[in-house]
Amino acid sequence: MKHYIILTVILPLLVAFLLPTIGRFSYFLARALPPIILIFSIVITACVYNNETAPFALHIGDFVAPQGIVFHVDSISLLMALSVQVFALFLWPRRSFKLQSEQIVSNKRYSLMLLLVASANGLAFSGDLFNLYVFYELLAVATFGLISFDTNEANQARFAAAFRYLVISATGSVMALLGIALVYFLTGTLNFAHLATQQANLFNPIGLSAFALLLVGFGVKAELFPVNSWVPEVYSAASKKLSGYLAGVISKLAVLVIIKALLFIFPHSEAAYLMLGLGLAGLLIGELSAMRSNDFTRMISWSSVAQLGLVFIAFSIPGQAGIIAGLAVLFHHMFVKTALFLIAEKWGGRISDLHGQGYLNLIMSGIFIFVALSLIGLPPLPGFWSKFLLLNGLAGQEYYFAIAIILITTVIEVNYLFRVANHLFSREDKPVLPINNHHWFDTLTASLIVVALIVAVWELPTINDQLIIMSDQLLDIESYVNRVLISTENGL
Amino acid sequence: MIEAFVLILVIIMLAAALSALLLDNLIAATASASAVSIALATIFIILRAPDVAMTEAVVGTGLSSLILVLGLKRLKLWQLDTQSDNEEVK
Amino acid sequence: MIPDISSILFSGAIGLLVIGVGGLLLSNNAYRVLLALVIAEAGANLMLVIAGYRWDAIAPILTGDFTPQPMVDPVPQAMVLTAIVIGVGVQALALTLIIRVKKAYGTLNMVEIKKRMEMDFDRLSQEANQPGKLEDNS
Amino acid sequence: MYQFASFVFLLGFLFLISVITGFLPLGEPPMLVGQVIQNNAASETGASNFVTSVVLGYRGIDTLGELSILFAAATAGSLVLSGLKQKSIESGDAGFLVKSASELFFPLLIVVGLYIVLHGHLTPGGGFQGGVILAAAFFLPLLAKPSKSINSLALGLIEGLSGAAFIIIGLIALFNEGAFLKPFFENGELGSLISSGTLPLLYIAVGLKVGAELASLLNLLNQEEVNDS
Amino acid sequence: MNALDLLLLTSLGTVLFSVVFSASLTGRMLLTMLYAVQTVILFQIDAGTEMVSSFGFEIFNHALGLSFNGLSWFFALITLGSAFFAAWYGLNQQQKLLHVGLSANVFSMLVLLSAGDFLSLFIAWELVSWSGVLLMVLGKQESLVATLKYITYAIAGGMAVFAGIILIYSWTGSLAFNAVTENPLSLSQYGTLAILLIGGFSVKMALLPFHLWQAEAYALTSGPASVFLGAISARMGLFAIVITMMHVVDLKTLDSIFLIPELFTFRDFLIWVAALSIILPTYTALRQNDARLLLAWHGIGQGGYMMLGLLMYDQMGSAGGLLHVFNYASCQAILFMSVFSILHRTGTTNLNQLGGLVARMPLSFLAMLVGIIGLAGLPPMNGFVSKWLVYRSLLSDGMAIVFLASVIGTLGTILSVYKLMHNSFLGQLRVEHEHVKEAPWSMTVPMMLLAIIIFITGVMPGISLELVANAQSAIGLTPVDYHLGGVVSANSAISGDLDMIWVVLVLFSGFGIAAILFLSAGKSRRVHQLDNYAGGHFLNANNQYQYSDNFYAGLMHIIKPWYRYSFKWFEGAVVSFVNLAAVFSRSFFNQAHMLIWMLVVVTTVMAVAII
Repeated sequence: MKHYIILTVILPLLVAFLLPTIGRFSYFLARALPPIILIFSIVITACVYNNETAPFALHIGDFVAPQGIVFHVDSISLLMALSVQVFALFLWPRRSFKLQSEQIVSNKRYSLMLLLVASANGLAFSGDLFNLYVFYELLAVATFGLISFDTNEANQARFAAAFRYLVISATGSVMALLGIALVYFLTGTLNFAHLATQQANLFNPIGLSAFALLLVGFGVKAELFPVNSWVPEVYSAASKKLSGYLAGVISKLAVLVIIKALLFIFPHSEAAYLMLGLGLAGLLIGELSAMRSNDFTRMISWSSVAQLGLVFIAFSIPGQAGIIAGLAVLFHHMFVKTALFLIAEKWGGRISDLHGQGYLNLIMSGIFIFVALSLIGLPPLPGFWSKFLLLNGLAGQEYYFAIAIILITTVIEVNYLFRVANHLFSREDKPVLPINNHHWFDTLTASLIVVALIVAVWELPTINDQLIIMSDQLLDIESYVNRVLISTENGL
Repeated sequence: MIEAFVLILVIIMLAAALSALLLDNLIAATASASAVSIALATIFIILRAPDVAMTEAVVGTGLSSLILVLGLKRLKLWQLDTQSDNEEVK
Repeated sequence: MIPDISSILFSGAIGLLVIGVGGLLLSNNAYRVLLALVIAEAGANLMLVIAGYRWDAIAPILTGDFTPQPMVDPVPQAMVLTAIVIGVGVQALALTLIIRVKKAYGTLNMVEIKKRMEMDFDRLSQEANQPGKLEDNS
Repeated sequence: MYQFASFVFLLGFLFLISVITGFLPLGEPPMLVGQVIQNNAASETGASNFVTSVVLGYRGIDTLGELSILFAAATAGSLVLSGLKQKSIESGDAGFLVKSASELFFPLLIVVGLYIVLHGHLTPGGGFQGGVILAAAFFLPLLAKPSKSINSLALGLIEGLSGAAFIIIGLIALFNEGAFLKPFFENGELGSLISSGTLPLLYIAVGLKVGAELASLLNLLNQEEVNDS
Repeated sequence: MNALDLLLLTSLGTVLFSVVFSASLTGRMLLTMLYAVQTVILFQIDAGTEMVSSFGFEIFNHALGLSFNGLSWFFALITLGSAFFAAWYGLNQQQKLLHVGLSANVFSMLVLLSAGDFLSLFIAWELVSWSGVLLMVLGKQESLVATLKYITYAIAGGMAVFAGIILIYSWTGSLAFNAVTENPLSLSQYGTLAILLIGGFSVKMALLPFHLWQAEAYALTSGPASVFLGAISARMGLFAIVITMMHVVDLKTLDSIFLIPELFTFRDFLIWVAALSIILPTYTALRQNDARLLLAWHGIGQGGYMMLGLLMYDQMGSAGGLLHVFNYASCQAILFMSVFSILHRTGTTNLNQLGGLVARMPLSFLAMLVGIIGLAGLPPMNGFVSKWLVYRSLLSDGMAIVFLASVIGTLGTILSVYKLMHNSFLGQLRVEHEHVKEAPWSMTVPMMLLAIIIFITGVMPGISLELVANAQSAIGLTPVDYHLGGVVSANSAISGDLDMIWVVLVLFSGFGIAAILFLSAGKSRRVHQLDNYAGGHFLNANNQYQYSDNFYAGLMHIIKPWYRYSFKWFEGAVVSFVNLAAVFSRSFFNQAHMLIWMLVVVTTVMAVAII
């Protein structure tokens, strides 16, 4: 069974390759195939998640590690892959109508979307630094293509946004490649398990520089502070569902890559301080920018920058407390931000134009308020518990400064999120004209997210146990190394 | 001996790289960029990396330059007279 | 006098990197930004190949009587192979994007592009929540 | 101000990374992985070109990712340009020289490309390099006769099927041998053309895929916008 | 399943009931009855002992528990009573959100009152803050603006509390109420906790300088919501401050934290904050021309008395502070009811556009009369008792200046409530209000009931003092020595017993004499207001002979609003600072070249690493 987990990466790729050709013969098949494949992957992932209690390593091509590439499958990577696929299914781009010729175009879109899913799955599983780089690049390229698609021809900004994103992302890749080169110089290996055994070689200024290069490189997708100026541009220009997918799910995989780098390459306090500082800066700058925003999409983009800053702050706490808090914040944000972008699908413009819309569309505005409350951290919603864990971890390390900044920015967050609510339920004497309603499927998805958050409140003990298991698995580097390098003792 | 050869190559490469960024004419800049690739391919050979050298020669020098040239044509910048970067700023 | 070979090679890689990054930072022309990106990538690739270089070794190909000899590390070479092809793919995509930007805004100036893009965003933002817009652009 | 800051940090970057590389040992790589591969590659994969055995064997999934990136770039590129009304460049026929050169070189390039692809496991070169040459071979007639367009259906078919072939070879290994991309034919005699298991097959797929991909990319860029106004 | 469980379940059930049934009049009547039922259940709980609920949760290895003691009981009674009267008063209000919000507020407040540890205290605190929003957004657009301001302030306070609780947890390793008492901390840690917790809770309490949000948020919403919010909502802050003083930093510790060495302790600071909270908002209230805002500003001022009484922390002072919660709640509720019945009938609460309504709305007038006497702290209403206790405690502690300050505050109260009554009910009836009718019975009946309560607890304060004594013993103080008519002074150094029955008897005999004099004088003739003349001119409808415009203009000339502007300036400075920071951070995203930052980070890290 467990060998088939690789199908979650391979099958989307296969279908993506064939999709343009299939689409020439049967448009229906081309439309139906990707969701089927996604459901199939979900089934596989869920089966593996259910059946395999212990993490395991998958040696691709049966080449022993560290020569071959290893997929390391544990709860966290399975959960990440599962969320990648499930969210992709729910946020799947709808058919764009009108022209016959657009069928080909939308096939290409589906194909890019599948590539995105495949690369994200690869990022979740891969245990090799350069392999991660390759998947990361695939993710980037697929993203550029998806961003620059829009049926609204008036939206010319998308090309400029995609290009600027490409420049910053490609520069990040160069930096990451340089970091990989430095790591290879020092250790002669790129397998994480093998790197973990070589940490003594890496604990020097060069190792720290390499980590900084990797952080900056992979941080581009993770919306890390100084390399996140693309965020508002891209999320404004791209389709909102795609933005939700990028902000909600894809950025988390980049975070996961950085966490792997932190744990296996440079698990020292200097790296943690770096992440803490950048996370705090991102948090402050994101929330402050969001506060001044007049545009709904841009507001939630900046809020996403801030939340990712929070994730970095959480992971910078050493030890299990940090991992648990980070995972909690990460998964919470995954749900919340996706829902917010689904709301932005139709309400993405100027906030002041939304006046009175809440009375016309009670469901969506209710979802907005619920999700905003969870984002702010109203107890007992999940957002509160993630913040509680985070602050507890920070207090344990005596990072009082960080606590103060997090709490102050929460106040700012309340202010701007409820400014939107005020506009939604405005009682000004202006005529309220209906804006297009959200598509029923988007409403359903957003409602499901709300249901998931409510269920999460009931299932808090279970979630806590799962978080502890995941953090144990992430932190248990010794058995990670044993699993991956098990059959290589004679080879070395 | 080999040092002198590598030194000359590196100097050529860096000079080409600089001129790719500094030359006003974009065609010349593109040509300089492919000159970088050629020098780089030679260095790869010296570094005992024939596969990489071959790839760099074929991809970097050939394909990449071809793509850039086609792009230049498409951008209507395929003109030999000097064009400043900032000309279009109004 | 000629410096020793390692410093020459390193200065080549670092030089390419710094020139490339400098071009990325200082160029105002989108096309030149792309050239700078190519150069910076070349620098990183060279760095990676240098990481696998070994004195007095042969290329990682068995020839002749297949007797084992010291060889340079094949792994970085394989990775650079991959990286080069990735680079060219990204480059082609970037070029198509530049073409569209040029078509849309009539300029390649990065500052101008940013300015025009922000103007576009403002316009889109104003249009987005107007009633009666029936376009489905999901 | 901005330029000054850029210069300062560039110089700082230059200086610091020089210092860092000063610590690095050139020419004495740790060879932790590399040495093992040198010792085992010949017997494990049967390829005498160790780079090939790394590219297709040990790090085969990297190569798959790379192919996907090329595919994604071509797809995304055509998606980006799809909104434009465009047609092939019609600047009249090229000169006699180009035309006859293209006729002369077309078969030559095909042969060379295929040779490089097929000998990837033995000598330097392989799917990527050969693929680029194949792409050039298909693109060359376009330069000569701009009015002629590449058959995009055929290109798409080659592109899709060769990519699928790579994956299907891997999947056969998965279902038969229990590991994705595990080489499953006999390794054969070291150094001969028909050897090293499935690696040549994979390289053929890679070559065709890269060739088709790049040809369609070049084709894409070799268009010209139709101005409505 | 004990009575506390039943109470919480009933309260939760009321929330669900209100969600489903509050659209119909019958449903709203039943809803009102449900608050009465909850009160009845409350009486099943013994106020003298601690009752632990059988509900409990275990989350992230923290056991959350709920329990009830005398203090909770006291506040719960006021909460439920306010809710009962507010719901009755709002029987004819169609807005569903009002009834849902009311029940949600009651439920969350009950949870807050029964919090058994810091975590559940904070959870309930946030719930109370957010459910307050439901009641504040019921007015026009301006109420939304006020609510946004409220929630920003409230969350700022909540986050300070959050920080304090996190610090307690990280310093002591426990979130139970006895965490700090069992693991004594250093003085600086106590100081930090005091600033964070008391500061955070006092935002809800609207102590200076965190008071700017309250008046608009409480006043500009719908009537029953204002009644409830004004009566009890802010007092949750007081409850939480008492909890803090009981479990985290007691007054002795506060008295040993010196802000100015050897001169000025943290407790002195809080006392002065409380005293200023009495004076400044009261005089701001004096300036208001909207009856609702006038009352709401008073709410801020009256909070100061309660805080002052508690900070005395002696038998009398704390009794006064706590009793004032009860008394003030009843007075504020009846005043808001009266003002909103004016709004209901005339459509305005602008004091410059009202007057003479006593003839049209006599019951509302009576209610307001009772209310303002109580609010101003004059006998025979209940406000007198609590203020007397606080004054007495201040005097016996020798705090003459603070005493003087609070007397000045009372003076301001009397002036402004007189303005309120004069401008709305007395004087000239406006022509447009000629046909105004008395408020409907659903409004007048609760007003009358409250008036009776105010009077009875004023004459016989022993009834409410019993509850206060229970609360006092629950927080570890010696309960006040009370009897039906008043209190007995514990130490006889300053003699000062109070027996309201005697006071009232004296007062009413005075009234009796006045009545005899009045009746024995000549008969007067009732005339229409326009059937009159002044200065030799006949009056018509356009002539104003009542100076309701610019009431107290002369006084206003003396007390310039500098103090108010200084707080507004402070608030504005914070907002501008944040905005400035926001502009800076936006400029990060507005640059055309963005890659330099990548280089900056990499270079800096390398430099630091190598050095």
